[in-house]
Parts: sequence; C-alpha cells; structure tokens
Amino acid sequence: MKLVVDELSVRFGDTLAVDKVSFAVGETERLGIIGASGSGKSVTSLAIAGLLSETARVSGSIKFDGQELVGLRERDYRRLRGNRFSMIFQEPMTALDPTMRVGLQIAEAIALHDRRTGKRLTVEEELQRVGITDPGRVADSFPHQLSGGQRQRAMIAMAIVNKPDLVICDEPTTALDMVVQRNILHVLDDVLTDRAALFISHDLGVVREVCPRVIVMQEGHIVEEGPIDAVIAAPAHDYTARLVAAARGEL
Amino acid sequence: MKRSSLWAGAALVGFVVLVAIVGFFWTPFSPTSNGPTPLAAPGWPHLLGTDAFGTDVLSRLMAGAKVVLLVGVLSVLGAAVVGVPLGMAAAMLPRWAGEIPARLADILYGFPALLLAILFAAALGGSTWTAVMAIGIATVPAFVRVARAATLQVVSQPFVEAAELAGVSRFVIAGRHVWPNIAPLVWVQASVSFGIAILSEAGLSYLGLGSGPDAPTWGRMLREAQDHLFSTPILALWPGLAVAIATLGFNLLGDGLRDVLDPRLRERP
Amino acid sequence: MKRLLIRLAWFAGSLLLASLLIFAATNWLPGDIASVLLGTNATPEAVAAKRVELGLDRPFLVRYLEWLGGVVSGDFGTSMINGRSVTATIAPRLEVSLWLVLFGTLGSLLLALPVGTFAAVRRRHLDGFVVSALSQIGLAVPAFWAGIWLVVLFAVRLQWLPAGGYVPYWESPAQWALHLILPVTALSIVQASVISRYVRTAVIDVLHTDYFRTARAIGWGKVGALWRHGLRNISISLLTVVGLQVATLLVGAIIIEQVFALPGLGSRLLLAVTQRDLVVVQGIVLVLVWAVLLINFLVDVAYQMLDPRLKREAT
Amino acid sequence: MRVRRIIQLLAVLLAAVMMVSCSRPSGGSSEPSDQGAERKVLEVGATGEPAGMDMITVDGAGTPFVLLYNVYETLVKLDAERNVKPLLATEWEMSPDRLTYTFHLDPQAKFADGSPVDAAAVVASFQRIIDGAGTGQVKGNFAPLKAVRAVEDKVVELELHAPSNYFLLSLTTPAGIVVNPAADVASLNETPAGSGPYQLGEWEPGSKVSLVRNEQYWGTPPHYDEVNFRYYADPNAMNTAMLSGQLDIISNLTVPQSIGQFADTSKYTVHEGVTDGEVLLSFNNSNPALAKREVRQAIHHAIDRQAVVDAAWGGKGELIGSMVPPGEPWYEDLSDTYPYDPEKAKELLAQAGHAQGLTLRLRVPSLPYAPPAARSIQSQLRAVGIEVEIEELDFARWLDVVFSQGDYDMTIVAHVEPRDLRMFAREGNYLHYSNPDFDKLMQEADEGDETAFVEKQKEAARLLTADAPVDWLFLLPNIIVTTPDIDGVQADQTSLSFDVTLLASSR
Repeated sequence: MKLVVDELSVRFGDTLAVDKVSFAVGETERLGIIGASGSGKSVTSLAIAGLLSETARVSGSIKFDGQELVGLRERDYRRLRGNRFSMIFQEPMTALDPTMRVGLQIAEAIALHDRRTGKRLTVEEELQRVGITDPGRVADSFPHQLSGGQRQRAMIAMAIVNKPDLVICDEPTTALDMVVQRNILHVLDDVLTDRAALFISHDLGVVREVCPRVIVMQEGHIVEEGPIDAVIAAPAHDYTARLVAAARGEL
Repeated sequence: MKRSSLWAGAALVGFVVLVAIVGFFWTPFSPTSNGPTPLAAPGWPHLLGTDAFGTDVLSRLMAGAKVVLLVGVLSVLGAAVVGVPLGMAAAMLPRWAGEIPARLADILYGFPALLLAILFAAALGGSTWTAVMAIGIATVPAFVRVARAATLQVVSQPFVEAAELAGVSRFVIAGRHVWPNIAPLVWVQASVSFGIAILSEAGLSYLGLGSGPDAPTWGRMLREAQDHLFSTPILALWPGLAVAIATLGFNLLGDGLRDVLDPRLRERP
Repeated sequence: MKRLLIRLAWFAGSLLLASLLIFAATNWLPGDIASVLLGTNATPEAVAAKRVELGLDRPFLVRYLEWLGGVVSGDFGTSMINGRSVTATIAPRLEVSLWLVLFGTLGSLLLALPVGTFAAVRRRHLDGFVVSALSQIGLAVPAFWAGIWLVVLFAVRLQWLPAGGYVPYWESPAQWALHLILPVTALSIVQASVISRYVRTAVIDVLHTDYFRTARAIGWGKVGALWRHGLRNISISLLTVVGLQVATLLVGAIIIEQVFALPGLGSRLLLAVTQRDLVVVQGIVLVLVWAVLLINFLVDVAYQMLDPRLKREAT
Repeated sequence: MRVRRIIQLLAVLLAAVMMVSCSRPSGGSSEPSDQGAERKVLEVGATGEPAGMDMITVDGAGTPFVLLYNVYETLVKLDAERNVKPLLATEWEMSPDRLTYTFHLDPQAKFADGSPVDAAAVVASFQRIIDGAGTGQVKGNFAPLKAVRAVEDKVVELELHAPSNYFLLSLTTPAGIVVNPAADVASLNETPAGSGPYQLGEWEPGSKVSLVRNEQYWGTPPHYDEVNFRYYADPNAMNTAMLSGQLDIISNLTVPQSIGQFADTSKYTVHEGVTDGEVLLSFNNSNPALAKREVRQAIHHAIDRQAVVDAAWGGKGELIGSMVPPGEPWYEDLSDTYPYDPEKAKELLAQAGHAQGLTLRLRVPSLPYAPPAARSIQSQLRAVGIEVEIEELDFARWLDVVFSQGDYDMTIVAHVEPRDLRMFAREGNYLHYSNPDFDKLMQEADEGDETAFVEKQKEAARLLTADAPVDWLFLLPNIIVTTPDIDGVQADQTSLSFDVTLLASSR
C-alpha cells in the first residue's frame, strides 16, 4: 500500500472537520473522494500533505510508504512534498504565482528537490508531455497571459515533474468549462498511469472518468466506499443516492 | 481576542478623555503656577515630580490633555466637514468635475501638516489655532480619499441606481443612501487622523510653532524638558508617554472600529 | 500610452498648482521683509525704497511667473538675507536630507520586512502578538522623542556614537556613517512600525493565497515560500505604501534634523522662516513638496509598469 | 525578478547620488587632508548665527561675534578689564577742547590683500557712516562724529560735534571697524575685507562659518590655522556635540541648567563670567496702565527675581537693579531698590486704580531665556492680580512687531550692547520712554570731564531705577565650556566679539 490513512481526525477549535476517517491507496491505484463542500474531503487531502493551518489539530495515522506523516517534522515533510507526492489544485488562475513566469515556476519545483536546477529543456519537455503545443511561449508567459486550460496543464506539469509516487488532485477540473475539462481529464488519465492518485471532487461524473474506486464523505465521515460503478449502480446511502441523481440530471 | 484592539483603544481613549475632563475642572496643583520645590523627584505630594518652575508635572499633563484633545477634535472635525462632502462630490459628480477635488486632494497630500504649520506659524505666529488650522488642512485629503472611494462603491449598487432612476435628487441620495453607508469608514478615518493630529501637535509644539509658553501642551513640555535632559531626564519621559498613550489609543480604536464596521477586512482563520 | 500621457499632464498640473500655492502663501507672510532687513531704526522711505529694490512692489503674478521661470531653469533666486544663490544654499543641504530619507526608507524596510513577516506568521502565538503590539506602540511614539532617548543612551551614556552634527562623506566616510546612524535609526523605528503593520497584513493575505499553498506543495518551507513568492507579490503594493510614506519621512526628517543638529533642508527652512527669508522659504518648501509629488507620480507609474497583471492596460 | 529589479534601481540611484556628491569641489585649502595633522583647527559651538557679513548694515549680535577683532579690526579695543587698548592705532591724543581725536596708525598694519591700513582707509570707512549708512545702532554710536580727515598717510583726525566720553568706546564697537577701501561695498555682506588675523572661509548658512588664518597678518599670528563656528538651533544639540567631542569650545552655554554635564574637570573647563546683557522685562510706557509709575513699581515688587533666574536660567546670573553691569566704574548695587513684596505691590496697584486687577500682554521672542522667564513671571504677577497673556514670537517677527512697531504691553529681551544706559535717552525707543531729566544727565555725562562721566551716569542710573521704565531681571552670565587644554579664555564678555585671537591650545 502506498498510502494508509487510519482513524484520521482533524479538529479546528470546537469543530470536528474530519472524524476517524480510514482508507488506503495501492501502489498504482486511483482513489476518488467525493462529497459536497464542507464534507471534509479537502481537509483530508491537506492533512495528508501536511498543509493544514496551524490551528488544526490532527490525530490518527497517515502512513506514506510506511512512513508516519502525522507529527512528522516540517523539514522532513518538505522533502516529500512536490517530490515523493505532489498536489494539483482547483483554481489554476490563483494557484500559480501571478508575478512569475510559468516556466520558472516549474523549474523551481525541479530545483527544490534536485540540483539539476530545472533546465529549460526539461521544463519544455514536461510542458509537452501535458499536451502543450508551444512550450517555449507558455514557459515565457505570466499566468494571466494563458488560458485556463493552459494554466491547469502547467499546474499538472509542475506536479509530475519530479515523478512523484502519489498525486493528490483537489478538484482539478472544477473551474474549467466542459470541453477543457474533458481534455484535462485525458491528460490526467495519461500522467497518472503507474502512480498512486487521490482524486477529490464533488462531481461524480468527473470521478467516474478516472477512478475505479471511490469513497463518499459527508460531514467528516466516510458514508460509503466501493468500486465506482457499484456505488453508482446501487448507492447504499441517502446522500450518495442524491449525488448520483444529481449527476444523472446533469448528464 | 477578536475585539481586543477596539476595547483596548476605547479604554485608552476613554482614559485620556476622562483625564482631560477632570483636568478641565480640577488638577492637584495649579498647572501654570510656580511652586517652591523645583525639579522634585516623583513622590508625594507631586506624584510625577515637578518641573524647573516647581509646577506639578501631573497637573500640567492633565491640563495638557485638554489642549491636545481640543486640537485633535477641531482639526479632525474641520477636516471631515470639508473633506467628506468633497470626497462624496468627487464620486457622485460627472467624471470631469469629480476629478478636480480628487486631484486637489492629491496635491494637498504633498503638503504634510508640519510643512503647512511652519508656513502658517511664520505667517500668523505659533499658536494653538495655527496648529489646528495646519493639521486640519493637512488632514482634509485623507477624508476626501476615504469618502470618495467609499462613495464610489455605494453608488454602483443597485438601490442607488434605482433611486436615481426614480428621479430622487443627488442631495437626497447623498444624505439618505450614501452617507449612512460611508459613515463607518469616516469614523475609522477620524480615529486614525486623530492619532496623527496628536503626533503632529506634539511635533509642532516641540519646534516652538504650536501653543504658547502659558499653554501646557505635551509637546511644549517635551521642549522644556529637553533643557534638563541630563539632570532630570524623567521630565522628558512623562509628556512623551502621554503622547504615545493617546496616539496608541486612537490608533487601536481606529483598528478596532475597522474590524467591527468593515467585515471585508476581518482577518480570515 | 495615452493613459501615461494623461497622468503626466496631471502631474505637471499639480506641480504648477503646488508652486502657485507656495508662492501665494509665502508672499502673504506678514512681517515685512524690507523692514526686517533694514533693522530697527529704518525710516518708512527707506523701507519703501528697499521694497522697490527687492522688486516687492510689482504685481504678484509677474513676480510669480519670473520666479517659476527661474525655478524651471534651476535658479531659485537669491536669499534676501545674505544675497546668496538659493540653489547653492539648497544643494548641499538637499544631500543631507536625501541621505536621511534614503537610509530612513531602506532602514525601515529592512526592519519592517522581517518584523512584519514574523508578526504575520506567528500571529496566533504570544511572540507574534508581542511583536505586533510593539509595532503598534512604535507607531504612537513621536520620532523626535525616540531621537532624544537615543542620544541620551548612545551618545551621552555609552558614548558610542556622536550626538549630532554631520560630516560630508568625502571628508571621512567612516565619520559620515557614524553621524547618520542615530538619526536614521530614530526615523526608521517609527517608519518601520507603519510599514511592518502593512507587511503583516499583506503577509497574512499571502498566507491565504492559493499560490502560496502551491509553493508549499512543491516543497517550499513557510519562510522560503514567503521569500520567494510572497515578497515579490507584496513588493509592488509595498512600493506604493513606502512611496506614500516618503512625505511623512521628509517631515519627520525636519524635526530629526533639529534634534541631531543636521544641516539638512528642514533646519535651513526653520532658520529661513525665523529670518523671514521668503525666497529661501519658498525654494525649500517647493523642493520638498515637488519631491513628494514626484515620488507619488513615480510610484503610480512604477505600479503600472511593475505589475504584470496591469501591464497590458498601461501600454 | 521584480524584487531584484527594484534593488538594482535603488543601487543605481545610490550610485548616482554618490557621484553627484563626489564631484562637488571639496573646499580648497581648508581641507585637513591637504596639510596633514599639524593644522590646528578650533571648533566653536555657537547659537546666534550671523544674518550677513557686513556689520555696518546688518543687525544682530551674530555678525560681530564672529568678525569683530578676528576679521575686522578697530582703531582701539577694550581689554578684559574694560580699558581702551591700541589695535590699529598705536597712540592717540585728544585736543584740549575735547572735540578732536588724532590717531596714529600702526605702520605695519595692512589688509588681508596686502594693501596698507592707512588714513584714507579709515576716512572711507567712517565717512560711509557719516553719509548715512548703517543700522540704527551704528549710527547712534557715531552720532557725535562730525568729520573724519586724513592728516598724513598714517595719521587720521576725527572731529566731533560736541565732547563725548562715549566716543572712544564707540570706536571699539562694530561701527569703528576699518574696511579695505579696495573692496566693493555691495560685496561686503558676503566677503568681508578686513585687516584681522583671520579671513572668512566657508560660510554655510544654518550650520557653520569658518575662519581661516590670514597668512599675511601684520601682527602676532594667531594660534589656530582654522576656526569653525558651528551653529546649533537647539542649544541642547550643542551640548551633546560638546559631550561627544565634536567641539572644543561652547562659546556661551545657553542652557545653564545643563552645566552639570560638564562637571568632569579632567575633560572640561567651565569659565563663568558676566556679559553686558541685561535681561529686561520691558514695559510699553505708553500703555495707559504702564504709563503710571505706581504700576511699574508694583510689578517690580511683585516679581521675585531670584525665582525667575532659578527657573529660567538655572540660577546662573547676577541680580541687577539698574542698566549698569558690575565692573563699570559707575556701577552701584541697586538690586535692593524693589524688594520682593507682593503686599506692597497690591497696595501700589490699588493706588494706581487697579485694585480690581489688570490684564497685560507679554510678547516674548523665542530666545532661550524669554519664554521660561515669561512663564515664571506670569505666575508671580497673577498672585498680585495682574493677568498676563503670553505670546511667543519668532525673533524676526518680534523685531518687527515689538521692537520696530512698539506694539506690545510687556516683553522680555536681553540688551547685550556694552554701555547701553544711553538707549533710554534715544528718541523713539521701543519702550516709548522719555524723561528729560535723564536725557540731560546723560548729555552732561557724555560731554563733561571724566569725573562727571562717572558721577552723572551714577545719578542717571539711580533716576532710571526710581522711575522703573523696565524691570531689570538679571544679568546674563557668560558661561564658556572648553576642553582643558585651551588657554586664554576671557571669562567676562566685554565686547560683542568672540575674540579667538586670544585663544591657544597646549595640545
């Protein structure tokens, strides 16, 4: 198992955001986490990445490659982030530094974990791998000069540039329109091959495209878990049923 | 914790105002009369000691609070009365006309209070009124800016547009819709400007351009204390502390008001 | 480009208007310069003659335009007291004031950036709270008061640094630096409080941005991410704040020059005011006000140029 | 890269400023680097800056403080004991009718440009004043002078309208300076042309006036190569400069309260002497209330002058009861004429019809002693029913409003001119005071013989004290602080000059 989460709880002051959540992700498995906003799915992903704000109190266990992440020293955590595991966020407009050229930001991700100092060629190769046709121009652009799809591709390039074992995708397509969304899902499907991935979304349809297995969260609890087709075919929980109904209505 | 600066600011300002009010009617000793024991150390009966004239320092501080508040109130009030309508006009008038007060404010912003006061003091002689005038004029642009920015936001809202379409006059709109919405920001600015006014007044009096020798202002006390810096340095401590406490109070009050009145700026978790 | 031209026109207009205001104000000063110059036993005829000699009898507008024409070509006129060129009087003093403002700005930034960042990152801890409280207090302390105590401590008690005065640095760079330390510190402490409070707010905003989270997600530590991505994002708006603070700094410098007996523009201005030397007064006030307006203008333009998000609109 | 760009921008800016500053001419020969460490430089701290360099036409004590005897020389000079001593003139005689003085000039004497100080130069200098140039004070001093004539190349004759005992003393004041006739009169305000041991070096208004040695000086060369007068707007800043070793001398400590800072005798020497500066509470004698002698005397009785000195001037300064400083031959101690007696004061006020009280404006200049003295006096006068409204004016405005226009009720100012008893006789004085008896006594003193000069002035001073047109608060002390190695300091200030030619260092 690449990632084993056991009895994970996250508390902000008096609010319990995640309550004793347990799940595991295999070496090359893709697990979807689905739930409405506030269900605790994003908090769970940030807890794994160790990026929760310092007001959060985390208990339970998160084992990555057998290494315990809860209570891990920041210095050691830093070596893992962007290197052994990486993240892709929802809003590509704001997730990239608006004042820095995109190529440089990707190069930085390489340089942080490798003394190769992010050669330009590598950056352009990576951009090409995520389906960008003119990597030179994109690398030289500021985020605001790119389209949403290009930005998100750059974001994906940043995430996989160090060949991580695990990629956590937090609503990676939510902010995009339908056509772009589809393209990005293809790219993701491609780059996530041979890696473990955690795929977080509120959209059942999107999760279905990439994940064979899914867990459903509501108010900090896991309410349902299983193969995606089984969950869709026969939702065991009311909430899941509503999600399925909503997804059908859209499609 | 959330409103700590509001409460701390209100407490400090309340304290200063209380001292000023008490000082208006009663001080332990006369704040302008000579006493028999010059340069006495803090103790009894002179809690904060006496200055070179034997005058009780505490009494002078109390009497000084009155002058400081007077300068602050008059200059800030005057600046608000002039600046807020100008700022509202700048936002509500047609673009070309509105630019004029806005740009005037920018130019005036280039004249800091002290520079104006130096000019005025030269022209009219240093006095409390010169200080009020200079600080007041220098504070106007701050109000123009705040009122203009806030008004621009208000007038772009649907209910104002609706009122305009209904033919309500601009004056009525300004009074009924705009002012109630921008008032909180004006209060915040007033509190912040008050703090700046206190500092400016102290600087002016320190340079000898503010109130006269018979008006016991804190800046003037600092100026006088400087002659005794080596023998009795503590004399320079009290008035400086008083300035710092009063300014701190108004700054905190301004911050606190901002947090309470302007939810957009509230700190996120 | 058009926007820039409009800005430039406004800027020129404000320079002009400011000069008119200053000229009007100084010419309105009572305490007739002619009678001051002639001393205590002057006859009215002598005063009238002196007024003619000084050109004070001619119409206001004519005198204003002549003065402005001179200023534009670098000639600020001649002092009424000692007949020296005002330009020559201002130039060496401008240098002292420039050092004060320059180092005051740099010093306050050097202080404010780490302090503000610390206060932001540690805002939920006691030490962070103490640091913000200190900067709040620093904001309320008069700079000259800080200066007085710096003198008492470092110049008189410890005797580490000179209490005042100025040595041009071509005479002795070491002495020059030593003489500037205390005044610059006094200016910076107060200035840094203002800026550090801004930095704190800005850094808290950065801590909540997505790009900051991204930076952390690719492996930056908190401080590293702030340094690499936070600073560059706040630097542009920080520039605006610092620019606007220059006016405050210039004024603070007037009093600080007085405390430390520095031969800068401020102390010369106060002297000229007591001597009723109108030409010098209006020359110095004009330099100070134009400097503030110029800096505001430059900051405005720089803001447009530096922010890549605004670049398209500006060009 | 934006941050880096901003830093680069700042660096370029810094470099530009450095370059501009570097390219400035660096002051010629007055640089210490030029001649190494042997150059002897004296740093003098001072407060009253010269308003111009022409002592004849510029008012104020700042100019003669720097220039008199150092850059300009007079025919005769007063020594520390107030005796008239030769300077440019080696000897002089007076005609029996006491109307003509004949001065023999020192044959060695020459101006800084090498031209000789001859009779023609004296004539040119003095004729300028006879022709109407000069401040009121200068003209007043030279009022008795009718004509000036060159008798021989080095002999000059001065003819007076009437005998004057004061005239010889007047020759020691700024009015008596001998100016190089080769110099353009219009340029004198910037470049003085004298015969003294120093020449004006750099002058940076607002911060320093430097004197450099006149290498061609005809007499005994002075000890210092260069003397820098450093000006401080704030006297405390001057003290701290002395404490941190930037000054060799504080020429006059104007914060006597702080004298304790210089108590360490291994580092500082403090010379306490007297000046001719009588600090007056001056009355506008044309004010309806103050025109009454009882009111003026009441104020005298109401003020505890020692308390004023203690509060305003750190207790330093002698109490005087008249316009005559101790040391003058006609000095008498009149300081007990009006003992501190508030009851007596109230009585006198009642007599004058002001039993119910009185309100007076006290307009003071912003000079170090005046506002604190005003505060102390305000409190004391309130005790006898006189409400005092204090207004502080900067000095230029004070000169205009109070001194020139006479628009005031009371003011506080020091009269630093030597032998200024005469000013009460001057027409149109700012006190609006006129007393024919006093004028007559002063005239008799000036025109009479030496005994009359002393006796009539004593009488005049007593008359003045009895009439109380001003309250003589105290005599300004002369407090000079030096480093211990400096010799030749004259403790009492008897002229307007800060005579650096007397100073030497044992360093």
